[in-house]
Amino acid sequence: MASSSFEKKKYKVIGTRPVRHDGADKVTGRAIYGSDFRLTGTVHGKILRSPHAHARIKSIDTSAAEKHPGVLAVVTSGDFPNLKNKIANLGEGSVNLAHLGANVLAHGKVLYKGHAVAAVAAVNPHVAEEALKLIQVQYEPLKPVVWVLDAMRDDAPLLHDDLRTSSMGKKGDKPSNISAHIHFETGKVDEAFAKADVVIEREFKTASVHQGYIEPHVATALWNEDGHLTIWTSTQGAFTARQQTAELLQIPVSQVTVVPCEIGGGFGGKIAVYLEPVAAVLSRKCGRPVKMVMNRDEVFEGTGPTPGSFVRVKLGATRSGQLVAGEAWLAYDAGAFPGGMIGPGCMCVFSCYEIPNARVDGYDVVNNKPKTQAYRAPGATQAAFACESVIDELAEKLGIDPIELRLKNAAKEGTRRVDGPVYPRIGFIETLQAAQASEHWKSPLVGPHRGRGIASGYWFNIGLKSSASASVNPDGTVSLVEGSTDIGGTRTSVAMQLAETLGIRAEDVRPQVADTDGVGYTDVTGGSRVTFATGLAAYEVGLDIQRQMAQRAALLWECDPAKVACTDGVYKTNGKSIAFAELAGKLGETGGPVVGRAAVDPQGSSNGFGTHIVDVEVDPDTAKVTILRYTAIQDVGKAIHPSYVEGQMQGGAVQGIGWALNEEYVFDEQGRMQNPNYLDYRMPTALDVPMIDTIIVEVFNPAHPYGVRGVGETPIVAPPAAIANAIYRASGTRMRELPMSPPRLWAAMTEKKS
Amino acid sequence: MKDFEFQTATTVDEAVSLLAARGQRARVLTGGTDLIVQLREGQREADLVVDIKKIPELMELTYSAGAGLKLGAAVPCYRIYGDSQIEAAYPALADAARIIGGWQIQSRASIGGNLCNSSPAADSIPTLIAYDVTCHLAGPQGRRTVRAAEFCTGPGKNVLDRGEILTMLEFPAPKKHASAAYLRFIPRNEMDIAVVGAASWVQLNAAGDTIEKARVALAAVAPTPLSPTSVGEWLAGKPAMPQTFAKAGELASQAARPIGDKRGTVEYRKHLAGVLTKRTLAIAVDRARGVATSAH
Amino acid sequence: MAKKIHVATTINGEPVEFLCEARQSLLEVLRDTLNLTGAKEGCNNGNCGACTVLLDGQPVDSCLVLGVEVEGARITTIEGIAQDAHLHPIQQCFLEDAALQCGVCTPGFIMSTKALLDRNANPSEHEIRFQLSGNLCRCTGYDKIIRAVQDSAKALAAGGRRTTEKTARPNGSPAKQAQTQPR
Amino acid sequence: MAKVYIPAQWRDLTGGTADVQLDGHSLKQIVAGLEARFPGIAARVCDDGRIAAGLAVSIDGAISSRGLLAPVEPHSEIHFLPAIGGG
Repeated sequence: MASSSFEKKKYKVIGTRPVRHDGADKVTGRAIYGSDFRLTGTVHGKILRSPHAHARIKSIDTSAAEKHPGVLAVVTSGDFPNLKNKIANLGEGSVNLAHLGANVLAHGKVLYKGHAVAAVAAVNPHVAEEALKLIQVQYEPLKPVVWVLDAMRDDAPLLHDDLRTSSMGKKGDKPSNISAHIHFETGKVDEAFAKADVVIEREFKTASVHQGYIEPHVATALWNEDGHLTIWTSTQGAFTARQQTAELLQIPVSQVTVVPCEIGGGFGGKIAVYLEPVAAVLSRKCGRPVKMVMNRDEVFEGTGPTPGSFVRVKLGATRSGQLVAGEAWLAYDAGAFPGGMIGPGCMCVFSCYEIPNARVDGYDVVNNKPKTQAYRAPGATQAAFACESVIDELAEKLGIDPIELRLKNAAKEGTRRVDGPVYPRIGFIETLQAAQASEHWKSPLVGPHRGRGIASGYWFNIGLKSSASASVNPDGTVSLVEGSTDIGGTRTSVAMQLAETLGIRAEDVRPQVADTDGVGYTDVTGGSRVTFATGLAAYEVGLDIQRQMAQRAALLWECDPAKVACTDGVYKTNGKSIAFAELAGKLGETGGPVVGRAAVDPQGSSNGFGTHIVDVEVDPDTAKVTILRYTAIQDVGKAIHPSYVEGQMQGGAVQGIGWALNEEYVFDEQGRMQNPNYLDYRMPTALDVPMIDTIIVEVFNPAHPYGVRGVGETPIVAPPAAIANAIYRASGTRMRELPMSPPRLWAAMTEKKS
Repeated sequence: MKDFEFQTATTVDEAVSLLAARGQRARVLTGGTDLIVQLREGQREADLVVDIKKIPELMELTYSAGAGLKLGAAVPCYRIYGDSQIEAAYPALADAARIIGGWQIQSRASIGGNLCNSSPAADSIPTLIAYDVTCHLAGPQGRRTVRAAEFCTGPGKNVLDRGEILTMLEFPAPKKHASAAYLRFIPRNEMDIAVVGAASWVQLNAAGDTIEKARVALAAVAPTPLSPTSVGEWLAGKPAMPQTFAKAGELASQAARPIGDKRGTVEYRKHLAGVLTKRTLAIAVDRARGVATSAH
Repeated sequence: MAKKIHVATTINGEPVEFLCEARQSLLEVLRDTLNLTGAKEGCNNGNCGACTVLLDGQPVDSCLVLGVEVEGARITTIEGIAQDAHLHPIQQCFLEDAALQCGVCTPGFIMSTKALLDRNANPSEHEIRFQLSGNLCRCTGYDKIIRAVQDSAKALAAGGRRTTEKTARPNGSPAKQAQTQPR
Repeated sequence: MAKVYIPAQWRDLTGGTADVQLDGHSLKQIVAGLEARFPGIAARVCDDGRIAAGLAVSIDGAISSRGLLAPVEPHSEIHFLPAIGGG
């Protein structure tokens, strides 16, 4: 698809920094986010949540709530179809519908504190909350299990009686909390370790962390009198929201329209449905539009954190620093239902390196936490924290510069991954070289209690399905309709690719995100895929329009369309030429509207590598870590809109800083989260971070016409390891547990002293 | 949240009679930054909320070098650090006022409200104790005063009787060669609850080399803000130098009797009480010597 | 059902009257009663700043103000910032500096920025970070927001016009872009 | 012939064989070939006539979304992997 001429081409639009098309609406407060949307007659829904982390529901009595003045409907799981263990393919991953349904409203058992049990619709949210207090639920509390290794024990309380361990499709013979075991093995691992000059084996733990998007989950549903269901929601993927809702309600997808409103952040956490099906059933019951908005504590307790983990990594190397053997053992929280992030965790743990002999074992473990969800490079950060810490220790032990050690073993084109496949052209080495050449790395770090750390990270970056169409307006502009909800400026990065293809200005494309009836199927905004895959669709839309426009020019000139060439938006033949805009004005007389369309499904991943450098200072008295300087380096293939590429790198880095230093779910002995608010779940504020420098590396991706690789997820992978490595150099203490919060670091520093 | 009746009082007597009539079912609203959250989250319930911000006496902020500072109970924090005279005279008060929540919180929250909420971790209370502030109360039985150190009686509990409100905080006039500082430890740099807080007030001799008198007060190391008199007594007569501050820190650490919770372990909190006592003493001494020192 | 109270106030320079229950926050009133949905609810307990509005010129979390409290007050919301069909220089700088991704925290940040620059025309980076620490952003890592505030200060100093020079990178180095030729 | 890598956890069915060469123009044909050689293996790959949930198939380094209809070239390299999602 890609020709080498694109690689060297000078672009007119790509690489520039136009103002985003939705910008004015977003700085004036006019943009309509999920909670800003309101239909006449809207009533408000609220959810009753479990106070227990693990309990059997003996009975639910909603009669008093139903009689409360102002209440219009009450629902429990009994109002939903009884879903069997049916697997629904949601494009990016699949889901067991019985589990999804039981997560939306508990069936028989509650599996985490905050698990939804019943819902009420009332004239306003306050009345709905009053009614929740009137619902009588009798629970039989059961022993909860929270820590992943505890949940794996033979004597652990079982969350699901029917869950058996699947080993790549082979089922275990007894019920277990371990829902899956993954195993990769390549080469002769034990022999290689025996021959290695240096072997380092370490254990790592990470706490549950939340995606932390500022906009809580929200949905408004209207089950119309004609039986059609429309849902206005804040989602990363309107089509997957539609499919999940339809499957849970056992109605055809065509009976559901999902309208994606502007979305206030997602990071992987707004793919699964929570409120949509509940609002729908409430609406069906009361005949009114029902709007549901979560409170912040509901977001923390009822929606997906990303897995807490236990990881053991063992690496063997020669004296000269050649990695010869690797072994990793990973156990990740799945949360209340199976299907966590262990797969990518296992595939990413050694993804930066060429290790000829390696073994990876991974376990997906259910425990009494909210069902885990994707969070920016899901599963990779936990794994990289472990591997990149051991690499750093190895470099120190061997007396080799940490970048040199990485360069010596770096994955490159042709490297066979531990899970089997071989890398195509990738840019990991280039990020290491850029790090080495950076002003940050070259400048000395002075002062006591300070240290510099470095780490690398990898994420796949996926393709998947995207659709787009565009129509040419008579004034020479183009209206683009796409299906990717815009979380961080992708309307513009997609529109720019159409503009570049057509040879018009970015401002002359009007991009619009359509609902599920307005555009072809498009997978979620996730997996760092929108600028890559929806961008590819926009490119193909551009080619389609260009072909049609050439035909129109040929009609005007009465020549063969094949003789019409187009460069930079000017159509030419035999000395005659016409610009795109002028030609657009003649569509009416040359056959009517021109509409381009494309649907794409690029296969494979585009492989994003990043390397981060961080300087820290550790207060020797309080063990508080200050980030002094930070540089994020990443191969993005091609930066379509560099400002938003930098923004992704900066935002991901700061999320990683939060994960590294302070963010965590704190559970009490009953498995209840102690800190479900922004005060005690400590995401970084502006005062907690410095400016984040970025170095964009561009190694052309041959699988995309403009070389795009995607950018969003990779930047969160390296920070915890980079910061742990910096803390070690600043304080002499190696931290192997996240977050490296002051009490935890202080305890480790104190233990080391004594 | 449950609905409630709302009244705006314009005189102290009106507020007192409204509150006295309803007892525990009535709540005072000043900045609302604690109360509204507590009502919304069901930690407290109220049938009546009385806004006392429209009572002129409670919004009074007057300072003179001779008479000291009169801080009305409902004066929002931003007015304190926004007044350079007050900031210069009571730097530890400004230290605390500047870090109670973010700016949006400081636009509303008052030091009086922070005191009446009586959280063991409250940022302003150690400062009030260190400055030996007098709290003026008004109730159905008339007016009375209480020293800041005696105001809190337990987590969320204080000496206020039914119908009684705090009207004003009276700060003694600043003395020559004396100053104070407040520091708290939090994992982030802002928007956080103190893991431990410490305020130190020192009176130096004219030469500025000896501590004549000192008071240290700690937050989040006991059920109420703690004022270990042992530390202050030990400091009297000691040379104003780092070794002294470090030793005082050790004493503060010993006096602290914290619990372990989501914000910190017992050991860590005791340790921090020492670190912050040491650091606030150093800043207070610098300030008493006339060296401008920022606590942030 | 709860009794409603009449409140007269001024919003974005215009007199406004509304009815609300005592328990309703100013944020609820703005959004649900007055349809001013620019202020966002992020946490509803004063920890994120997405609902920041100016109350008599001071930035407040409107989720922690009762609707009944604003009798006689002057309120400015994000909807009242742009003048005469032109974006306010702060809005313009946020746009041009790509200081927003999802945009849900943006109205709050712009309001806090306005309050800051109204008081301090030339704040340091530390002052900006300190004064904006009551506003959480999860997308941007704050870098471009801080630069947008710095650029806003310059623009306001230049009489509201955007200055051509964008805020320099730290250490005076321009934004780096390493080009690597494909093999 | 395409080279098919057998995941370690399926080698109980292949007597330890880690890779095999098979003819086939589609994944469906490859799976049929696998089943003919190693009875029982198709049940690990497929569920209800589709690629099993939680499983992904990589053909020449790219995860395919085309399920059993995915085209296979004469020298393709095929891996069975855990499915991935993204944030």
